[in-house]
Amino acid sequence: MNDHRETQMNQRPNGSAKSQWLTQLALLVVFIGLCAYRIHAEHNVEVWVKCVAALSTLAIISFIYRENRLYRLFEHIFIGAATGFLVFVVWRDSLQGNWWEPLSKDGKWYLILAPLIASMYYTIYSPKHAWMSRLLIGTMFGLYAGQCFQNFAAQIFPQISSSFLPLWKHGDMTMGQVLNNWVFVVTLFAVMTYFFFSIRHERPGIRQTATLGRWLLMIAFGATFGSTVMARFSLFIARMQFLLADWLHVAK
Amino acid sequence: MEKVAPPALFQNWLSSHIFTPLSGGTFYIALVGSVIFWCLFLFILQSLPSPIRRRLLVVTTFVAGLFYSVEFFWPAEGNRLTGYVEPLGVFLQIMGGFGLGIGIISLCNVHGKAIFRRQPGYYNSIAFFLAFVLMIVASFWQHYVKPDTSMEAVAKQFYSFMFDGLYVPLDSTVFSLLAFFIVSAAYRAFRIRSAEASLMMITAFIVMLGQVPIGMALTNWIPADGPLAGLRLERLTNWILTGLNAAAFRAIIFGAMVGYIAMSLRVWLSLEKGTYFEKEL
Amino acid sequence: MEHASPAAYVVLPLLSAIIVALIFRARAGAFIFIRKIPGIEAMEEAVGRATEMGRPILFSVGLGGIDIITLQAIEVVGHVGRAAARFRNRVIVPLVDPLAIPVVEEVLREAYSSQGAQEAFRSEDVRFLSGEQFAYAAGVVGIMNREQVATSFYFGSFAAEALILAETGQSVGAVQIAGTPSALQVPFFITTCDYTIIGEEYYATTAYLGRDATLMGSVVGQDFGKILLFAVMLLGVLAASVLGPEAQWFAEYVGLWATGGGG
Amino acid sequence: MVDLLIRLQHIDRRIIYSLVILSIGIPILIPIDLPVFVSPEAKGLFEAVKTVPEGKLVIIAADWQAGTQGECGPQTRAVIRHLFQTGKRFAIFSIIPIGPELAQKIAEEESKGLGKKYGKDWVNWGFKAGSPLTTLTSLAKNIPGVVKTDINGTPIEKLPAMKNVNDISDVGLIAEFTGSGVFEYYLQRLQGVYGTPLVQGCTAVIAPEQYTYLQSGQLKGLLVGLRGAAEYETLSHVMGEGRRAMTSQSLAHLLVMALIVLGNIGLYASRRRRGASDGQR
Repeated sequence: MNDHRETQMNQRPNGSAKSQWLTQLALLVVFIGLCAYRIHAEHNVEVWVKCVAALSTLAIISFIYRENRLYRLFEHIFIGAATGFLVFVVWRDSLQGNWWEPLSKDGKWYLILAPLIASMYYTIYSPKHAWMSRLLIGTMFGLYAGQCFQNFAAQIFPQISSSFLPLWKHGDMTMGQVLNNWVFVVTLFAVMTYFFFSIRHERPGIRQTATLGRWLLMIAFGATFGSTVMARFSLFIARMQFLLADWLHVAK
Repeated sequence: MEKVAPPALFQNWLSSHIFTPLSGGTFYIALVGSVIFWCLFLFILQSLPSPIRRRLLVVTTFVAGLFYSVEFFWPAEGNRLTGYVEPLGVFLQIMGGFGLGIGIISLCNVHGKAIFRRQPGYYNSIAFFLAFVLMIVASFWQHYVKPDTSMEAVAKQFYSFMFDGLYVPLDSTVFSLLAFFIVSAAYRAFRIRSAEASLMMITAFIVMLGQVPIGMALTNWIPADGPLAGLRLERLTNWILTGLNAAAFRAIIFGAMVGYIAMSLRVWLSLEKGTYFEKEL
Repeated sequence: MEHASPAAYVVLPLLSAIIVALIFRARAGAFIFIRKIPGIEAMEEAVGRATEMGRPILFSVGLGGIDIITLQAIEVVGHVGRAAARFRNRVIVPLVDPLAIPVVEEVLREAYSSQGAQEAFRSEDVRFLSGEQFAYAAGVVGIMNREQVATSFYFGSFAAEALILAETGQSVGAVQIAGTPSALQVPFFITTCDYTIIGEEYYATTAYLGRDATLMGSVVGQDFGKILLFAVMLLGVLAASVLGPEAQWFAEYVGLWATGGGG
Repeated sequence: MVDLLIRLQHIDRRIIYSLVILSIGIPILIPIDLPVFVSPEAKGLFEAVKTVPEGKLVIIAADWQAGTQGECGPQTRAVIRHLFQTGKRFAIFSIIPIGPELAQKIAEEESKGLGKKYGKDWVNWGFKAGSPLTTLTSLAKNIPGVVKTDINGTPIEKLPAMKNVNDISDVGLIAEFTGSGVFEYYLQRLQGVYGTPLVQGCTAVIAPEQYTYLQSGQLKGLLVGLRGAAEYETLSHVMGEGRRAMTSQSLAHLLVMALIVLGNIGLYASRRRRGASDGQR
C-alpha cells in the first residue's frame, strides 16, 4: 500500500475557528455588496434569480478550498431540490400519463395492481414480512438476467464482425491502412490475453503478449484521459462566463 | 407504417375477459375487489413455510428470466410474447415510480433524526426539507396553474427561482468541479515511476497537445499533405483515438460482457452465491 | 437487434453451455487456478487500516439501479461488511436507487450478525442520497469530508462523477479501491485510487473473495467464453486477409449472420 | 535549491486550484489573443463558404441541442457572421426539434451588427418532422413544396431570400453542425447523390469518426469543437467567443502540462538526493 498521505494533507488548516468565521463573514458581505450593485443596476426578477444562482455556484466552488458551512448548506439544498424535482418528473413523465389517467379516466381498474405489487417493497419495515421484498426484488433480478442475451448480441455482434480486418494488401488498400489494421488487431488480441484469469501468465508466449496488452492498455487510458481534459475545462469556462458576464457584467 | 407486434399468448383473451376497462359502479367494485384479492394473496404468501418460500423465489426468478430470453430467441414471425414486452416495460416503470417512496422515507429518516436529536448542523437538514417541499410545490404549481391568469406569472417566477436559481446552477457547478480534479489528479498521478505510468503520461500529453492550438503549433511545420502528415499532433491524436484506443476498449468491453453473461446465468438459474441469495426466507 | 440473428442461435447457447458446464465441473471438486488480482487482495488490508484509524469505511455501489452490475457490487459490500464487522467498524453506503436500500440493508445486517456484531450495525449508514448523478456526488463528497473516511470502495457502474468521488477521497487521505466494468472511467480511477479492478476482473471479485466453487467455475467459464470470441475473430481476420475482396461477401454473410441482416 | 525542487512534488492542492481559476478566468475578463494555428480542414470550410457561387443558397443545418451549445454554438455563429459579411443568403434548417430556434437566436444577434434583415438576407425553414431520409430526399427535388412555410409560418414564396430557389441545384453549399450521428443522412441523400458541397462543424468527442469522410473527399471542410470555431474566427479576423474560450482552454492545458513537468522534476530531484545519500552511507 503506497503511503500517499502526502504532507499537504491539511484537512483542517489550524487557523482558529474565530478567524474562519471572520473570513466567511467578510466574503458574505462582499457577495451581498455585489448583489446589491447588480440589483440596483437592473430592477427585475431575473437579477434576483441570477444572484441566487451565483450564490449556489460560489458555494459549490468553495468546496475546492475546504468542506465548509456554506457548501454543506447548499449540498443539502441540492439534494432536497433534486429529490423534489425527481418526484415531479416521476409523476409527470411516468405515473400521470401511464398510470393515473388510464386508471381514472379510461377505467382501466387493473392498473391498481402496480401500486399493490410495489407495496411488497415496503415490507422491509417489518422484519416478519421483509422476505416478501426479497421475493419481488429476486423476480426483478430474474427479469434483468433474462435480458443478457439480447444485450450481448445487440452490443457485441456488430463489433465482432467489424473486427475482421485484412492484414495484407488487397485491391486499392494503402500501406497506411494495412498498418492501421495490424495495430488494431494486435491491440485487440493482446489486451484480451492480458485479462485471462485461469491461464498462468508464466506460459511462454502468454507472458509477453499479456505484458504488451498491459502497455497498450496504459496508452489507451492515457489517450482517454487526455481527450477528456478539454470537455471538463469547458464546463468550468461556462460557469466562469456565467459569473463574470451574465451576473457581474464585467466581461462581454 | 409502425410494425404492429402479433397479439401475444392469451393477450386477446385476457384483454377481453379480465383486463377490460370498466366504468361506474363496476369500476369501483373491481378496484376494491383487487385490493381484497391482493391482501388475501399476501396472507397466503406469509403463511408459507420457509423451504416453500425459497423454492417459490427460485421459480419466480427463473420464469421472469425465461420471459425475455424466450422472447428474444423466438423468431419475429409468430412470436407470441412480443406483445407483452411493451406493456411489461410500462408496468415496471410504474412500479419503479412507486418505489421512490422508500428513498424519501430513508431521507426523511436520516434528516428527521438529525433535527429531532438536535445533532450538530441540524439546520442543514431543515434546509433539505425546505428545498424538498418548495421544489415539489413550485414544480407542481407551474405544471397545473391555469394559463394566462395572474397566478401563472407568480408560479412561473417561483419555479424559475427554484429551478434556474438553485437546481440548474448547483447541478452544472458540481459537474464543473471536474475541471479542478482532473488537474490535481494528472499532476499527482503522471509521474515517471514505472514504464507503464510514463506510457500513460506521454500519451495523455500528446492527446492534450493535439487538442489546443498552441500544441498544434509545434507540428504545424510538417506539410499537411506530405508523407509525414500523420506525425502532425492533431493527426497523431486522431490516429491513437480511432485505432489503438478503440481496439483496447473493445477488448475490455468483450471481457466485461462475457462476465455479464456469466453472472446473469448464475442469477437466472439461482446458482448465485452470496448473502442476499442464501439467506433463509 | 430485436430478435436473435442466426449467429445468436449458435454463439449464445454455446457460450452459456460452456459457462454452466464449468460451474458444475468446479462444484464437483475440480481444482481451479485463478491468477492474482492485486486490487482484490488489498481489500482486507484496507478495511484493517480503517479500523486502526478508528474511522468509518465508505462504499459506493455506483449509479446503477437494481441490475446485474449493481448486484455484484452489493455482494462485495457483503464481504467488506463481514471484515468490518469483526472490528465493529462502520460501513457507510450512500445510494442512488431507492430499490437498492432493502437489498444493501439486508446484506449488511446479515454480515454484521454473522460476526456476532448486530449492535454495531446502524441502518442510517445505508442511506438514499439522490437519484440525480451530481446531487449524489455532492452528497458523497460531503459525507467523506465530515466523516473523514479512512477507506473508500467504488464498485459498480460509474460515469463522469467517478473522478469527483475518487479525487475527494484522495484529498481526505483515504485508501481507495475501485472496480468497474465502465471502461471509460477506469483511467480516472487509476490516477486517484490505490488499486483499480478493470472490466471483467470486476465480475471475478466475489469469486476471488469467497473462493466458492460455483463462482470460481464461472470465472473459468468466462475465460473459455472469451477464447470462443478470440477464435471467431481470429478466423474472421484470417478470412478477410486470405480472401481479400472476395471476403467482402464472407464479411457481409457473417455480418448478416451476426446481426440478423437489418432485422 | 534542491529542497525547493523536491517540494515541487507536493504543490498544495489549493495553489493548483487557484491557478486553474486564474488561467480560465483571466482570458474571460481580458481577451488575450493567443495565436491560433488554423488546421487544413478549417481552411477548407472557410474556402468552401467563400467560393459559394453568386446567387446560390447556403443551407445551415443546425442539428444540435442545448447540451452541445458550448461547441456547436460558436461554430454556427462564426459561419453565419461570415455569410452576412460576404452577403451570401442562407436558410437555417434542422432534423432536430430545438436546432432552428437556437440558430435563429444566433442569426438575429449577428444580423443587428451588420444591418441584415430576416426574410431578405436569411430565412429559417424550422424543424421538419418525419424520417430524415424521406425529408431530405423530397427536399432535394422540390424545396418550396417540402418547406412550405418558414419558422414563423409565413409562406416561403413571400420571402425574397427564397427567390428562384426550386431544388438542390440552386443550393451552393450545405453546412451541418452537430454533436450526434445524423451526418450520414446528408451524405446518403444529398452530397452522395447530387454532389452538393458538404462541410461540417462537430463536437470534439465525435471528431475522430468524421476524419474518414474528410480523407475520402466527401467533406470539403471540418471544424472540430471549440478549436474549430476559434480557427474560423481567426480566418475571418474576428475575436469571437470561440477564440476567448480557446484562450482559456490553451492556458489551462498549458497549466496542466507545466504542473506534470514540475512534478516530475521534483521526483527526479528527490531520487538524485536519495541516490546521493545512499552513495555516502
